[in-house]
Amino acid sequence: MNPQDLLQLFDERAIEAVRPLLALSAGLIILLLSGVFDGLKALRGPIVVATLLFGGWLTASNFVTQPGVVLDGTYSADRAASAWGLLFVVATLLAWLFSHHYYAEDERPFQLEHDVLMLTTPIGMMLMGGAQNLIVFFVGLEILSIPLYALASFRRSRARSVEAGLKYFLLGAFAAAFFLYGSSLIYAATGTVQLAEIKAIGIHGPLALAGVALLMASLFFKISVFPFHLWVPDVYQGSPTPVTALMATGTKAAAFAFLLNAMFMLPAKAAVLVAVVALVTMALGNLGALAQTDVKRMLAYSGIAHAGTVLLVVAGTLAGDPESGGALHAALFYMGAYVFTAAGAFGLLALLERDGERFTSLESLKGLAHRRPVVAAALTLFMLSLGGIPATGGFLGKWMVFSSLVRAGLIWPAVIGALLSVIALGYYLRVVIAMYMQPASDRDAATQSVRGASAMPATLAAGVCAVFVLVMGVLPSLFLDRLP
Amino acid sequence: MGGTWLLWFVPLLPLFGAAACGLIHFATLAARKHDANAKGPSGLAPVVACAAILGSLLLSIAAFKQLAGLPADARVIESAVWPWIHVGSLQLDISLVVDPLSAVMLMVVTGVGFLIHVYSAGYMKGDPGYAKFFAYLNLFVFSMLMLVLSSSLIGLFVGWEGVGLCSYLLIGFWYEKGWPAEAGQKAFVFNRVGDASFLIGSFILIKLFGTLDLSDINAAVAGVSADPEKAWWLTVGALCLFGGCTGKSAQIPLFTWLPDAMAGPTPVSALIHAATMVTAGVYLVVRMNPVFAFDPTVLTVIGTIGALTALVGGTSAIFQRDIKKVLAYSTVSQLGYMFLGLGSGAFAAAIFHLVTHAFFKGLLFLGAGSVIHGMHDEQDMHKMGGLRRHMPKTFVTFLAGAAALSGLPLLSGFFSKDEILAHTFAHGGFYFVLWGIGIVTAAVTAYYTWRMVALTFFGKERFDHHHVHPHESPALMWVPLAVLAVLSVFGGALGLPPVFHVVHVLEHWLEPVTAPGKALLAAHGTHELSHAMEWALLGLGAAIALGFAHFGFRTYVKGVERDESVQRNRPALADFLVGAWKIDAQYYAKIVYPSKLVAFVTAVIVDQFAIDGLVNGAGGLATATGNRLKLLVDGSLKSYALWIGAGAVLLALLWMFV
Amino acid sequence: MNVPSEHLLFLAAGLFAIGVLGFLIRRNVIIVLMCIELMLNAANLTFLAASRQHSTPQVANLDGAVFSIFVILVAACEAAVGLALIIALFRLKQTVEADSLSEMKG
Amino acid sequence: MDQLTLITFLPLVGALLVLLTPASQEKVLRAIALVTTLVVAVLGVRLYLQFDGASAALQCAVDKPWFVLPGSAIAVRYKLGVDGLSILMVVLTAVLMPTVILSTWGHIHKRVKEFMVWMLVMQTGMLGVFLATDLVLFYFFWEVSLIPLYFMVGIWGGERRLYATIKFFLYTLAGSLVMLVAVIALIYHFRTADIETLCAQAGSLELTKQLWLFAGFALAFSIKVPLLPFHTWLADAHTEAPTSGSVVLAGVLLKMGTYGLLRFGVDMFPAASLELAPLFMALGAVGIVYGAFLAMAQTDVKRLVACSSVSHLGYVVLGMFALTRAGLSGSILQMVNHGISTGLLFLLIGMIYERRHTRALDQFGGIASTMPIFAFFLVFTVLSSAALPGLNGFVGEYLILLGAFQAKPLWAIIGVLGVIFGAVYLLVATRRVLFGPVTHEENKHLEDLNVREIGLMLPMVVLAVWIGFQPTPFLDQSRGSLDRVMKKIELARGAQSAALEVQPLTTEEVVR
Repeated sequence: MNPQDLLQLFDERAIEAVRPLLALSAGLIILLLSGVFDGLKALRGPIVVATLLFGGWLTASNFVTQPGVVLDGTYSADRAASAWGLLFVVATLLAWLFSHHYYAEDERPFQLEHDVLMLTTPIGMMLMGGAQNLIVFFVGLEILSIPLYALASFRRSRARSVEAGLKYFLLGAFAAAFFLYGSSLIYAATGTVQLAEIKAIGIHGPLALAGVALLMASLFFKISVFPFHLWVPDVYQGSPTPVTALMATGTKAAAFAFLLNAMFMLPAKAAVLVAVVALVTMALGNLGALAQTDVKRMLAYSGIAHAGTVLLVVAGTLAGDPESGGALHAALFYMGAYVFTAAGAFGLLALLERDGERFTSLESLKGLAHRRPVVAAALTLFMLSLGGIPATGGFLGKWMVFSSLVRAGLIWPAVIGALLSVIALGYYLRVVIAMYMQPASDRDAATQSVRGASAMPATLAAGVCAVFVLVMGVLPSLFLDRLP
Repeated sequence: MGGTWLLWFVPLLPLFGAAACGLIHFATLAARKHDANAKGPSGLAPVVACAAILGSLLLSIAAFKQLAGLPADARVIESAVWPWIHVGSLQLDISLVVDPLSAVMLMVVTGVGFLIHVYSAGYMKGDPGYAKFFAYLNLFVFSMLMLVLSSSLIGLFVGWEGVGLCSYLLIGFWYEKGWPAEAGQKAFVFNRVGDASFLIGSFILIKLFGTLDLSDINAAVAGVSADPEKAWWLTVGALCLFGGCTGKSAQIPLFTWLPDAMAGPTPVSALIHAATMVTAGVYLVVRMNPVFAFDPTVLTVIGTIGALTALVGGTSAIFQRDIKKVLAYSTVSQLGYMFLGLGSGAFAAAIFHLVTHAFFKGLLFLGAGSVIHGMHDEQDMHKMGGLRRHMPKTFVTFLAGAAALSGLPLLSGFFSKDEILAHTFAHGGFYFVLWGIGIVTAAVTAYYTWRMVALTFFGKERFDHHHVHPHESPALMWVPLAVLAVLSVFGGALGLPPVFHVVHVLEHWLEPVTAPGKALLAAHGTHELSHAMEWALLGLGAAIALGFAHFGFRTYVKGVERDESVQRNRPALADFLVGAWKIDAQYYAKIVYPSKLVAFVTAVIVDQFAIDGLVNGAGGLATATGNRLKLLVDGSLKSYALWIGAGAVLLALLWMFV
Repeated sequence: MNVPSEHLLFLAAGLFAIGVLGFLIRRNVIIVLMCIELMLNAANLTFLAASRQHSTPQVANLDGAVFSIFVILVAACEAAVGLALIIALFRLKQTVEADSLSEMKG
Repeated sequence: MDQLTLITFLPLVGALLVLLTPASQEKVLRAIALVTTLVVAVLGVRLYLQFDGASAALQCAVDKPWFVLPGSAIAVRYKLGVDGLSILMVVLTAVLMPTVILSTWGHIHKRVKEFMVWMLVMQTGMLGVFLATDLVLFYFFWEVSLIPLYFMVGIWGGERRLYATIKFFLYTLAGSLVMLVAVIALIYHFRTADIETLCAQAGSLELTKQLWLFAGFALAFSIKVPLLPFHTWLADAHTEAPTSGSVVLAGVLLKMGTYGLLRFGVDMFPAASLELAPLFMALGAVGIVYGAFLAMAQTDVKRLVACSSVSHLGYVVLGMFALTRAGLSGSILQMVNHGISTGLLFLLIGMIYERRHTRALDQFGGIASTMPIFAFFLVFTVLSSAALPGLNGFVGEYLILLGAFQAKPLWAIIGVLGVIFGAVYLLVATRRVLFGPVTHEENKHLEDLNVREIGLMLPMVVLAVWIGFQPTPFLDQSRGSLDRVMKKIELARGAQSAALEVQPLTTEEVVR
């Protein structure tokens, strides 16, 4: 590999494809440098926003120009990958806005480190989204996960945060090891790590199958699907809420992006198995959430259920969904709606949670409609969207997932899935009931919420989420026409 | 007056009257809001009400005259048609028609109705709901006129349920006392049971003839005999319609509401439960005589039920202590006679008895009302006696009515009842049994009628003189009594038996209406009576009437010893008869209480426990499994990792081997 | 003579199994961290064995080797972050028991 | 701005106006709500007068692009239209609302602003359901119209309001989610979401597929109607809802179920509905008697009226699935009649509740002597509800029972039993409330209905008498559409009987 090959590798198209990653990395470095000189500390916020917006703009332009598969087939920047990329940038931006002024005094000096870590995650996600090569995916996976391990335990003074961080780290590493060993077995069987080539050679023999199984296990871990989902409630509840928002939206989307690319590895007859796993995940997620009293932990369980719902799309494709891009459209729109809804919901929780853990229990939400009518209304909208009620993005997402199932002929899984989301509404409504229909306990009624400038970015982000959720529900053509 | 809207004014005048009285009532209520016992305009109500009925009466007389002028076969006056329900091919319209039958009914309803309105003006004076009473009374006459005049079954049904409603409102007029409201409700429910069967009958007629227009149906009946399946439906339809009649005219299964209906004011009993509403069933059968005459078994059923009702009604009246209860059971009995007449195909005779019954029963009720009025609302005959000296006018008119009711010779009751018995006898075969029952009931009727007269007007004055000072009723009340007395005595002229070689006025008059039914019956054999047999029957009837009347009068003229002795040594019999053969008690035991139990079972066991249990169970199951699943997430790192490892191995195995 | 790749693959599988069992059994978090390293190295071994197996004298299939370099790189980062977390845990709970990480449940 | 979009979204505009005014000025809030509903009522009446009953086509149709489903390129459009099947319900929704808003003066005193917002949003949802002629738009309004009532019962309801509102919401939602799968299957099979084309083509499906799709739709609508086994939510929802909420729930929301059965059951899948007609007639007829017995055993007067709704809607279903001309037009008219009579009953119960703050039957007695005007209205409404000829209830019930008799005499006879039991429980309740001596001290000095209360009931009383005396103009509004539906049913019946005769041909048929 001499320099000429290197230059030849990085031809004009490759540069264009990789530009967003480069932009984000540059921004990251500038952010790091800003930490060195005291004078530049104030610039922290604007740098983060600028980097993310610029990165987002570049991804959007890739969406239009479609550079396609570059760098010797290892990374693609086609419309799908760019769309996912856009989603990752948005998820990170929302999470960052909600983390603004979220931390108490003892963590505030480390705010810069927090932003640096948070800014690296979109790079990892984009790599995962566009990866056409196992190595690229693995690198992306680690670039995403390692900062999240650190972010999860960011509030060192709280035992829960450290516990969440460590749990996430250990199990994450464990799963990453599974991924590695799986891909090594696949490599042993097929001799290549390029997805395209693996596809050409096909998955035959016990070695390859075992490899795919391990690989899928780690992906299912990341998506938090049935046997691998147990870590989610503890980690989501323990880590700081903006980080949870990022985890719930960003990581899931990235894992799904890759799963859709790697779906060819699954044998067709696995469709029923995947459908069963998906339905069991939905059931466990919804039923588990029903038993929760803490809203944040409940939203964690609901995240598991939504992961199950999106997995149904994979089952649909395996069962032979006639529509070519069916799975991609459904997953992309569903995750799009889910990103705005979940980020919004977690964001509002973060907003309410200013002073300690007390605010995320259902008990403390009682009578919120009187104290904070706008926040209550937005949270109700998010709950309805999570439940999939029309006039919200969630409904159309659910519609497209079920239609991919129905087109593939899996009628009964669709009906069971539909009925499971009735259970989901059982606990989403509980939040609405607490806010609107139950009187506030006197202790909560007394506390005055934190007003003032510091809450401005968070309310802005929540507002953006609410608008997007509504627009995706009422005027979906803006998004549907642009799906790849 | 044909085809014009004028005929509509016959029923509409009472409707406007009712509306006016309603407004007057609300005006009095408003006036009474400021000053508690203000009279307000309620005095105006009787005038408006009586004027409305009088207008209707005059129009009816005009219609009657115009009808009489028309040739025999074309005696029909039709009114403009009100298009009611038009759905696809089905046309259900309401239009009024005056033909000989409805003309007769018209005269009875408006005539007797007017007299009763005048009487009520006096009887109800001073009652807080004075105007409301006249509003209901007028509304009743409107409904009855709709029932009698309407040319289609659907219009008839409007009147049919309308009278049921008014009887509910009027029985429960003094609702503050509580039990009249229950009596009213009982009456309405019994009527509703009958109406349900009536509805099914109307559906069958639509199924067979596609229309509910009575004249079309009567004409089309002949064509049904060809198709056996249609014939079966027509029989079932006729029986269903008759089911409706039993509800309205208080026949065997559905008659127990009539005695309780005495809870209403007496003019109500006179008008509704003697003269008009209860005769609706008879009118319906005569109006649709071809439908009923088509299958002889239907007439047999009608006849049997009529006879049995007569027997039960008559025997139940014997030991009643309440004067109005005696008359109520007597009405049930006399209605049984009318249906017996219909059963034996004597449509004209049934109508004849209906008319005469309206006269003398109306008279008796009003007389009883005047007695009660005089005795300050005392209705128990054991606390009366010797009133003939205090109320001479009421006494004389009451006597005429009682004589007519008991069938003393030459009076209206005698001729109408015996004509029915003659026709039943002529029918022969099974009808002999019915004739026997009829004769026994005639005897019983005479007995209880003169028992009543004796206990009320003769014998020792058994009331406490300090509180009760019986006095004669005002002119407003005894004048109608006098008019009705005259009609009861000379009413017989309407239908003298053929033996007298004088034309039977009513039979001749109703010929065009009853002809189709008679023709169908003739197909199953005609029944003629020789003159000798007729004289024998007339003699027998007169003898029984006179004998038992004397027997009844003699035993009770001295006082109530006979009642007390029966009460003492034969209490079971007395109780059995007073309770109308315990039929009502059976209804409560067999139907009312079990239905309450079923209601309880459905509401608590089936609904709350079973179905709702399932629903709540599903919810509970979800939360329960949720709680159990929660334990799966036990917080320990090890178990999570175990699940991950096991999951990966599971996936691998499944893919390799499935 | 060089060792046939099947043997290497079995060795790696054994190593991986030991790593997984160690993760599940051992109570000390540091030992658990080491077990993860063990699993990663098992993957490395498989990669290299496969790389050797698939490369022919003329064309060298070096994908495996490149992958193992990245694995080593990532293992290092993970170890760094992992140890930092363990120190934070120790500062809070004065213990490195894995079972102490069960404050949140249900 | 075309007529139907205006009438559907005007309430939403009113809701926004209410949102903008500060919560303190209750008078202004109520005024805005009342004015908006009055304008919508006027528009509704204008629509009714313009409507040509003879034509079966969708009138004043609106058709604008909304969004395109990716991949299969199925165009989901914003389509509104009204035809014979929905005109009466649209007008009832429009006309009923001012009365409902006016009735809130009496019983809604806290959080008035939110209540008015939810009430207006609900009206948009309801009108949308009846007017939507695009399947996705219909489903959109169908679920959105659930939310306002959920809040109304939950916030302004009685003691067990939370239990009642969760139960009602999840129960109805479960049904509509199963329907979602059927909707998706139907749309992707025929590649279109337009109800009119679906109605035309759905008949072509083979029978088992039609039965499954029909079952999916019918489940959601049977829960909403509510048909017999799915009715347990209704009593709780009614008892705990505020008066105006109950009136709207009984008056319009339940009819969305029967309208759905008509549009998506009988009209869309004639063959399947023919196949399942006996079952639905049985459920309807048994529902009538079951509802009557339920009502007899109630001690809470509002729960009693709720159970009577189960009985009344049993009639509608009985008539509809008789699949005869009389049955169908009777069931459409009965939807309106039930809205009027039960709406009035709930208003009256609300008025007595505002005075006595109790709904237990044994707390009343002798009210007629202290409140004669109230007594008059209650007796009038009971008679309209017990189908007295001359009032609105009778026309609907007579046609339904006649239609049912022409199809299956057995179920018609059981239905006629309902006439008796209906009279029994209504009269017993009236007697226990109105008649008899005044036993309770509080009942002695209750002040009678004031002008507002009488005023808000007058339009419905006039409507009841008008439908009672002259039902034909109301029946004729659905003449065109019903003839179309009947033709489809006759076609299906022909096909069904042809299918039955598939056995070996008899000799003379061969010869011929």
